[in-house]
Amino acid sequence: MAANLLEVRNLGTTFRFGQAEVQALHEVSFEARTGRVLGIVGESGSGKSLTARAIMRMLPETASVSNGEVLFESGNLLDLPEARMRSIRGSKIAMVFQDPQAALNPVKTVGWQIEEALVVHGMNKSRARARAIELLGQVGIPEPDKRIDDFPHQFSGGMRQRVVIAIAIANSAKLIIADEPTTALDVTIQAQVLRLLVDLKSRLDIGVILITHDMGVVAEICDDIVVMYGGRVVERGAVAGVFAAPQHPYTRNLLRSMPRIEGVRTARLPTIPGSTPDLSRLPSGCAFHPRCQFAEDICLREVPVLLPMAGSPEREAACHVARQNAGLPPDPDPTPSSEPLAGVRTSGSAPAILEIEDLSVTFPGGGGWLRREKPIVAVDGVSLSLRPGETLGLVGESGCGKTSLSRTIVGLNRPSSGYIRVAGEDVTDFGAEAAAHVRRTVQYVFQDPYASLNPRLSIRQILSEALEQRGLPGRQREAAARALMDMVGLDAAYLDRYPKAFSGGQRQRIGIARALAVEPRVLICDEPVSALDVSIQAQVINILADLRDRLGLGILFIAHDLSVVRHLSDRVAVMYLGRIVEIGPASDVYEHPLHPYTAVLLSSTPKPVPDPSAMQRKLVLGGDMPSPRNPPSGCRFRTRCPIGPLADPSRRICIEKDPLLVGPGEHKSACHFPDEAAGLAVQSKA
Amino acid sequence: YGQGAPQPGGTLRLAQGADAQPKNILAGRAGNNTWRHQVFDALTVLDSETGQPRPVLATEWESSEDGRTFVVRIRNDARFHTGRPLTAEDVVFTLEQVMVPENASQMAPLVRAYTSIEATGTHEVTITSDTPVAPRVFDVFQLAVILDMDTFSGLADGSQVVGTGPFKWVDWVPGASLRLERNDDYWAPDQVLLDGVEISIITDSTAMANAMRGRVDMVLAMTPRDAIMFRGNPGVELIEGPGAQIFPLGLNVTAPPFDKRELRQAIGYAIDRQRIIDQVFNGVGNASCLWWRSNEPGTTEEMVTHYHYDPERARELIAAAGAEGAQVDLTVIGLAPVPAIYEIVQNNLREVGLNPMGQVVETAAFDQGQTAGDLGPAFQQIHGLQGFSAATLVDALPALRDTNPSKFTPERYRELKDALQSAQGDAYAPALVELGQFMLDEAFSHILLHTPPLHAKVQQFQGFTFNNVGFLHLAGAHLNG
Amino acid sequence: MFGFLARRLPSVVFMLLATSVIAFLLPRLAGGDPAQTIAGADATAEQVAAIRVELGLDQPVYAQYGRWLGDLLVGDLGTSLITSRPVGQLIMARLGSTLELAIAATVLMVVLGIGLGILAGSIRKGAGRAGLDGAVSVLLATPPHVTGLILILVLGITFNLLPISGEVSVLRDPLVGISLLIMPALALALPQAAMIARLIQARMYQVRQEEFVDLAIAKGVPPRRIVLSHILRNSMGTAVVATGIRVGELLAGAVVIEAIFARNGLGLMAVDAVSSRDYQVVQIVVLGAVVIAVLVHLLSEILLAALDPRIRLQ
Amino acid sequence: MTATNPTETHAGGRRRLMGEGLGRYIAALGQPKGLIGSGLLVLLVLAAVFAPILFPGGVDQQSRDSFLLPSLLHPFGTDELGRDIFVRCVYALQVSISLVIVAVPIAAVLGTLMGLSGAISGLLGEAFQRVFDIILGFPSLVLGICIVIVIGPGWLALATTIVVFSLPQFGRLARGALLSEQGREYVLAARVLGVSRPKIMIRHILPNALDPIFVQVSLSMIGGIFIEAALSIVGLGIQPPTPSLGTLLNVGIRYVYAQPMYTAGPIIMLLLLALAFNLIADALNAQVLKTRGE
Ligand SMILES: Nc1ncnc2c1ncn2[C@@H]1O[C@H](COP(=O)(O)OP(=O)(O)OP(=O)(O)O)[C@@H](O)[C@H]1O
Ligand SMILES: Nc1ncnc2c1ncn2[C@@H]1O[C@H](COP(=O)(O)OP(=O)(O)OP(=O)(O)O)[C@@H](O)[C@H]1O
Ligand SMILES: [Mg+2]
Ligand SMILES: [Mg+2]
Repeated sequence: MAANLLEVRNLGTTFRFGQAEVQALHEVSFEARTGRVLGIVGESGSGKSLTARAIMRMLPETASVSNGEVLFESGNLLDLPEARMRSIRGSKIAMVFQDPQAALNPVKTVGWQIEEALVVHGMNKSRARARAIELLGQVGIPEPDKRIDDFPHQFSGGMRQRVVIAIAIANSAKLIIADEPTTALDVTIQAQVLRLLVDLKSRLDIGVILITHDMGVVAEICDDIVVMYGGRVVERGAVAGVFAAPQHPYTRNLLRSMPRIEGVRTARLPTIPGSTPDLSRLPSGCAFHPRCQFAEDICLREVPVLLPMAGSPEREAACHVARQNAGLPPDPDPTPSSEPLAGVRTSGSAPAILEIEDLSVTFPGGGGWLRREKPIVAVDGVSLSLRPGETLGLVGESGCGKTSLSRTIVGLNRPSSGYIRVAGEDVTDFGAEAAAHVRRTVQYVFQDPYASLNPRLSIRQILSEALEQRGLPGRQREAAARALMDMVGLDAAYLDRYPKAFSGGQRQRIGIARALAVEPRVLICDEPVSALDVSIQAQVINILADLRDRLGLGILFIAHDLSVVRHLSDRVAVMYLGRIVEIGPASDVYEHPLHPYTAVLLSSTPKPVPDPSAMQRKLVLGGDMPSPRNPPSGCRFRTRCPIGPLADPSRRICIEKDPLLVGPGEHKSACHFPDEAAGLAVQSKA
Repeated sequence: YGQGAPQPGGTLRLAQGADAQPKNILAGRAGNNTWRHQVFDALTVLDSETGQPRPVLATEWESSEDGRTFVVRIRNDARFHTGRPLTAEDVVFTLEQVMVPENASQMAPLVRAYTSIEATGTHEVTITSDTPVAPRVFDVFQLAVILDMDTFSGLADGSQVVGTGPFKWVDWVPGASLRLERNDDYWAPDQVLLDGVEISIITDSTAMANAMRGRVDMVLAMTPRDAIMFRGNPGVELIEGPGAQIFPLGLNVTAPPFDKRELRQAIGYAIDRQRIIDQVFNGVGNASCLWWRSNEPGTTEEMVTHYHYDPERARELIAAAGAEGAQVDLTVIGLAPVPAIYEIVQNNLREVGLNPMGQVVETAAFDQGQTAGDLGPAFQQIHGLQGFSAATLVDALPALRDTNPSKFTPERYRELKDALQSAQGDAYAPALVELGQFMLDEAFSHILLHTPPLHAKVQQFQGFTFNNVGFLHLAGAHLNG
Repeated sequence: MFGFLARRLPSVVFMLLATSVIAFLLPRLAGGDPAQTIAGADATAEQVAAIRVELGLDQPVYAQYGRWLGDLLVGDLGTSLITSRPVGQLIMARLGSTLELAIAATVLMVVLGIGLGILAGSIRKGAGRAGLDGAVSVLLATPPHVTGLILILVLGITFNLLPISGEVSVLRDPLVGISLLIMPALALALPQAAMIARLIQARMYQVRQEEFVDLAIAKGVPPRRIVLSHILRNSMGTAVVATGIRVGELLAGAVVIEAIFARNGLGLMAVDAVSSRDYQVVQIVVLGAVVIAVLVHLLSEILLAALDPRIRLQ
Repeated sequence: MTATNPTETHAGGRRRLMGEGLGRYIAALGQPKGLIGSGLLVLLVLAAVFAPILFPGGVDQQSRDSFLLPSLLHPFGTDELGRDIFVRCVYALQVSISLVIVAVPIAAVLGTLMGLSGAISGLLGEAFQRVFDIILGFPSLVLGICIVIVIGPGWLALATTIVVFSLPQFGRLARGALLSEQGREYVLAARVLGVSRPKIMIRHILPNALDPIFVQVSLSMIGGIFIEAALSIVGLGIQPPTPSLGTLLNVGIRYVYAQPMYTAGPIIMLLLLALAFNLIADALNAQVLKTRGE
């Protein structure tokens, strides 16, 4: 086992709000080792970033370290004078931030920014430039000598993150702390960046601390894991061990509540009740006790200490129950994987409730009077249909047109061509009558639970506005509102509260209740869970599934997370650059993808199953999605396709001919070489 | 100091508040007083001490027995700045221009009354009239400086300002400055001692006074308030010049409430003139209720102080007119210091039980109303021209002329004016007294006070004169007193 | 850069045209017939009519506008009906005074504004910060004329340090000229400088929150360099645009400041011209003020484009 | 609150919708800053309104005592006509306050409507934006001069100037709020539900647009007060002898040597007014930040 590169001991930090002090981190301890990736996981607000910043001594002004030490190269970083610390930052310990859009100075060239990292640590200008070019090449930027004088906005998100990584490795740092480096990126780009990190780690022999909330990412690239909850480390150990037998109920629940892209689909996702606590109002004792199915008296009173587990000294957990029982008791709930999904619920013959034919959505290009930009074709000739009680999943990378398509259906955008039929009625023109028809039939659940409820209105007002649209007389609305609350599993006593009193998951349920108020037959859910923490995500997914089954709703479920889509959908459509490239029954699409893009998406999606070789087998796409302003000719995917003209220049057909969406039976794909695409998927799984 | 012979040289720096108006050179305008007699020559000017005409371009003049024919002979060695010699034709031209309404000369009524103006020789002009020409003709001569007929059109925009005077008009930045240069060809070369004159136009009175601190040699027509700062300053001399301003309060006699004479008279008694002098003019000024200088022949102390502050009397008269609480709509010219005077007037009128409602009107609009003789029931004006003879003033002052805004036009008024204007010698004084008594009694235009202009100058600046209307003469002036 | 201009130009041209229409209409809206003004009170109807024809006032309004605009474009600013002098000449005569004031004030505004802004944006703690914030807030709320009067009361009257009114060209007598220029220029500059300072300060705080500043810290960049290369560099755009926007207000402030400090500049000329109904002059001054404001604004945007690669390359 | 009687609580909810909005502003004025600001403002307004009762001598009580130094009897001393400068300053408040109290709300309502008009017709909204651009192109005093030329100097011209000058400030704010609110998901949700445009406007957009507008009202009042002063100082505003803070300054500055209080007095009043409105704006702003940053 490699030596400890960095040791965090009993780290505690506090925030000062005026007079009040809030302890945000408590007794955080862990160590990072050379040549290994340490994953720090935990839900939003659990203190991951704060820990990273405390190590770097870059805490916000209102925060300070209250106790503990950070040992690095046989010294305590927290004791160093600022000037010494500055010489360590960027040269011995480097950091990579979450948002590649914001992490680069927009008015300086990327070269300048890499050089700066070198110059401030004593390198001269001309050598710095040569090194910067070398670094750009090292992180996989093509033609680094040309791109070095470009500005950040001329780079795509993934490339920017590569530049940030180049800065991090510029001075051969021994430790890189990456704070959610891929959260803002699409799965395809995420795979690129993660692979780069792993490559660099082994090539440069450095230690990496990777902060993430995605257990899949941890499983794929981390060697060790630290699980944080409420500002504390609740469990840590080697990834394989923790995943196989978590010793803290939180870890276990977290793992179970993740929808899986592979394996058996279950009817309901196991959930963690309640919501993540606010650090300023932590529950007494074990912070997790209100959500824990094993909670005992002691959990309410005493804070559990992180201690090695009997039998596996490399493992530590902070749980009274696990300690007392020498391991976590078996789950009282029935094992979810034992109950397979009840098959497809729809009779294939029921008439479609929603039909879209050859729909295109165009946004004007903008620009001044003298210079007009080309229009953006966000959706280009899409045809879909949805039957009652059926869930159609729609997946695709950011910007591919999912939202544009779904908003057009409810009349928030105007189609530029094509047809929309709702319950057999053509509503494309969205005249007064058609609009009323759509609104009675189709409702929408928005992505951002914080933005989709007016903070000025109480829940009662929000629901009764919707009920009023249904035409319900005032006196009946109260009862209806209570029924709706009940339907989404919320206490009717909350009706008089304002949105700010609710957590994200609860808000999302209110959003669903509002949509259901008009008793629609179709629900369009635009990434309804992507803003939520994993434990909450499961609650919302379950409610959607319940409602669908109870009310016979047709659901158009949009997401970029393939696992979530798979869990809920009967059929899946994959979208790329405004087009549907593959569509079919969920199991067919996931198991036998007929389009290389689908295969890549599937392969890129991290799976919460530790597998040291997974990273090597992944299909990783080169490049980024082209702009919808100037889509490529022929097949739109050809500029990134692993089997297209990039791999085999003789495939002119991909450049010249636009593939049609065709296929055997219901499963169709738009690829000139569907068989090869299928082979691709098999290859990546093997 | 100043005992040796004055040395030539140096540029005189003046500051004045109003801009030059070459277009209105024939009219009495404050902005022209400083330079009119430097660029132009008059035929004669009235001496400020004696009030008697002094020859300038005129060499001699004579009146016929009945005074109706007047012959003036002019110099033959005067040249315009263009080099052209002055002739009688130029004099005739100038007098004709006086009559042109656009030129706005206050002397226009006098000149229009002449039956003929003719050049009776290359250097002789003969004027005939139905009434005696002299002595009022000297008022005309003083204001009607002799213009160059060739370049007359250039006066309109100041592009060409040509006279026969001791200084040439060189450069004018409207609203900012005016520069004059010595005229080496002046007919009296020894009179031109200064190299040039620079006039700064400083509209802000305090700034003007400040300029006295080393930036200018003389400030003309400063406000008494600003003059205070020079009291007791040995380097600066304060002069009360001739050419006072008068402030008429006019009343429209044709419409209620001022169709009642008692009420009009009451106004005269209601106003505290001394307080106006003290508070608005810092004590500079005199409380005469006459429209002309108090040293005009025949003027008595009773006439000067006819209306004095007597609120009791005013109230009685108001009661007699049955006008208690009457509203007095006053139109006030928006030209300092008239609005300030109005504030005291308003206060005084309120004290005697009237209800004054004043409206301050911009100068341009007020002038229009004044020209049209339409300023409403009551109005506060500001007039200059003090120093001209009463006979001239009664037709020259807008407040008094036949088309006055008081609409005061009884036969007897014209008759008394005519009698004054044709009175010769000793007949003048009684005629003036009779007219004055009549005007005071009718109370259609109350003069509130006379204020002399206050000038400040540095000690070294000597040798200049003012004529009796208050225009500056720099012939003979020098900077080394 | 061309693209940027092409995008901005139409709105600038629109703005200028709209202003010219307003300026053109001003004398007409004010009532009063210019022909009557020229002809004088005693003129006959025929005289007035003849002048109308001469001035082109008998033509339809749009034709008059076209002619007026055409004349403007070739540099003929018209003739003052009151002084009978070409407006161009009148303006040239006063330009120097206002130019001195405007230049002094702009320099002060930029120096003080950016200086204060950087200071306020850099000092983040303690009494200095509170003091600066307070000072900026007070200056911000106090317009030039009030600032000017307070300066007069304090520097002129109480301490008798500076002359309170009048003017002398700096070129003629630098010492007196500058002593007379200090207070009016300060009065004009201070409120606008405070505005700029506040914007820069806010922008600097905002930039400080950006992740790239964190990245720079994580790179080990020393604080001074962070402020200069990262925070300031990204705040300059705001400074430039703020300055561009404020110049117009600054110039307009000259109207009152010139009156208060008795400077014979364009502002005072405009006020006098309004009083004497010399609308031909007002018209041009109004148009000029707006044209300058719009052009300076455009200039600042061009500068901004030069500073910000994202705009530059679009 | 326990919901026992459905209809009653529902009505209660609706009342709160209004009450909550106003209550927030009133609460803001209860904060220390707001309290001082509104207290000061009330004091000044009361003084102006009751000036005839407080100073029965009236605004024009003259005496022979010119330029008395400040004393207990005459806090700001006397002017050239022996009038009490303090009394005149208090009377002058009437003009300033009446101007902004009439003009700013008009501008606020008009401007807000113009700004929100984009919700009804995109073209109309654009057109008003262009109008605002033009107005904003005019520096405030230049605008004032133009309006004085057309209307003639006086209260009306000043009020018009303040309205025109403030219009774009409100219009821009309202439009900004409209544009940002229009894209908000809760507005989209209401649209998807079929809630009518006017209802969306009133229920969702307006309440959120109102916060910055209330703050701006205070700030525009300061602007208006200073515009009066500026135009009156150069003689294009209120015409003497009506005392306004500007006209007092117009005369006062001429006597600055003889009576500095003649200039300082009106300035003190101006600054007090500005301070009051500034504190109120600050307090409202804090309130806005508080509800925004939930
Ligand atoms: N500047 C700040 N001021 C006050 N509280 C803060 C600040 N930054 C973070 N916090 C609080 O500290 C806690 C931990 O924050 P931290 O950013 O470390 O969470 P995290 O685990 O990184 O979450 P996420 O996944 O959302 O990034 C949170 O409850 C947050 O509210
Ligand atoms: N109102 C709009 N005006 C102009 N372009 C738009 C507009 N809305 C979306 N677009 C563009 O249309 C394309 C598709 O956007 P859309 O929001 O539909 O993507 P998406 O698949 O929902 O992405 P995400 O996963 O990020 O939500 C993008 O390039 C986007 O920039
Ligand atoms: Mg974080
Ligand atoms: Mg989307």
